Amino acid sequence: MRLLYFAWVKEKAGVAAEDIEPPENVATIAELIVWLKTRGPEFANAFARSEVIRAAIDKSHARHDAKIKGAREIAFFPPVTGG
Amino acid sequence: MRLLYFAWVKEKAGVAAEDIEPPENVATIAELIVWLKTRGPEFANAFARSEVIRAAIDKSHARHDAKIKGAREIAFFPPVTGG
Amino acid sequence: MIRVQQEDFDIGAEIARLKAGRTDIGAIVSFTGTVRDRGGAVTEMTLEHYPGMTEAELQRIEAEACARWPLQASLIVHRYGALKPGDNIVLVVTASEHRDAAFEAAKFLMDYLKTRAPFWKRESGPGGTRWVEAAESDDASAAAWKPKRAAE
Amino acid sequence: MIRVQQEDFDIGAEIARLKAGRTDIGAIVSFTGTVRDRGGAVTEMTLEHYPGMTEAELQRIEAEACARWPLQASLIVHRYGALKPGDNIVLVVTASEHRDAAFEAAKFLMDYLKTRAPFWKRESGPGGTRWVEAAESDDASAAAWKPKRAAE
Repeated sequence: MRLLYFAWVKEKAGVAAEDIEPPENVATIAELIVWLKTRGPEFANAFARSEVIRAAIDKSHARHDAKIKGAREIAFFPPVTGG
Repeated sequence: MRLLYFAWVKEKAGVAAEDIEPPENVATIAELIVWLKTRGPEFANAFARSEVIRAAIDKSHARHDAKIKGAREIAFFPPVTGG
Repeated sequence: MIRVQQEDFDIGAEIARLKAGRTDIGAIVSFTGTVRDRGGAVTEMTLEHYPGMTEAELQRIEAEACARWPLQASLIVHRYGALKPGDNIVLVVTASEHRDAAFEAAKFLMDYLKTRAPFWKRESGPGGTRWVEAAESDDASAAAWKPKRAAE
Repeated sequence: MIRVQQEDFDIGAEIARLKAGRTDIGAIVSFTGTVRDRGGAVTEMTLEHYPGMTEAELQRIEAEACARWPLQASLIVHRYGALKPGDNIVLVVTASEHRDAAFEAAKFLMDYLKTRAPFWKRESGPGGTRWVEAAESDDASAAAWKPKRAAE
């Protein structure tokens, strides 16, 4: 599963993209965030205010309760500020 | 007092502009219309549906109850259709 | 700024002139009205207007918009004379720091212009020539802004 | 049509291309978003985006607008990369027979784009560099369209 990070989530996590294999019991975006935060202080910091983090599964916006099974690409980013 | 006519009011009245001196008792736009209608069949026709006729006094929109005293230029026209 | 003219206008050039050298503008909205052929029913449109009053009325409408919204710039250009389907008729441009003001002011300018600026359209086509009738929906659109005005 | 690009766009040329040879369009609305310097606080803005998702999201937003309003043409162009105050950021153009559809669809496209298209602005200036925070008013603007959607 490919993970992408954007904007300050990327800067805080210190990584733009990586391939990971989360444990079997990680079923949703919310659970994936909880697991990511255990991977080190950078991730704990990047996802500290997890309620403001937005996610996308395979290039579509996804809620924190969305199931991640079968996802090829999951992205994490702050609220968007384009336009 | 200069009178101007536009669009189909002009076409029906058969005149674009004229200088007139209405009788003393003609005090408002509505009374001016009533008087104009007595000036011939073209004017009677042009102002037949007087409720749809719009007026301007000295280049500002004016209601039918507006006083015409002191006006230099009065215009009559259909509802506007620009834009 | 307002202009009444027979010749065409260049939308890109008008917007470029309005924002030239400025770094405080955040949002620019333009509205362009063009002649529709209505499936071939219209081959020519002639716009008559009331010289003198047209300019005065457009200036009043623009001043009203500037009083209601924090506009950094605004422009109304309206053509008159003989036009063909596809030709430009009117251009309204508004600039503001934020998009809501620019959008609302542009719509307001068009709604007011449609019911107050002394222009009259005459259409010609295979079915003959006729003066365009005013749309009641235009009166409703302009009237919808009134409460705001009264509240100020 | 949607485009995501680093280079600038030409508003006049985009509108001209969209209406070229057409005589059925009556109203064209454009929105241009530009970089504000906020009184000197901003000297550079960098727009990051999510390639692939950006295009997909803009296409979804455009399709949603076309499903809601009778649009004859529409265009979204959004830039990314390093920009300076005064530079263009985004262009939205809508064309319809009547002005209300064109105005509403353009505002809708901007409201949705602001809350859904994956772009992030980073501003630099004398005070340092910071990621722009999302405005709650943008969420409110986008949410305001929701009831209509549900009613359909």
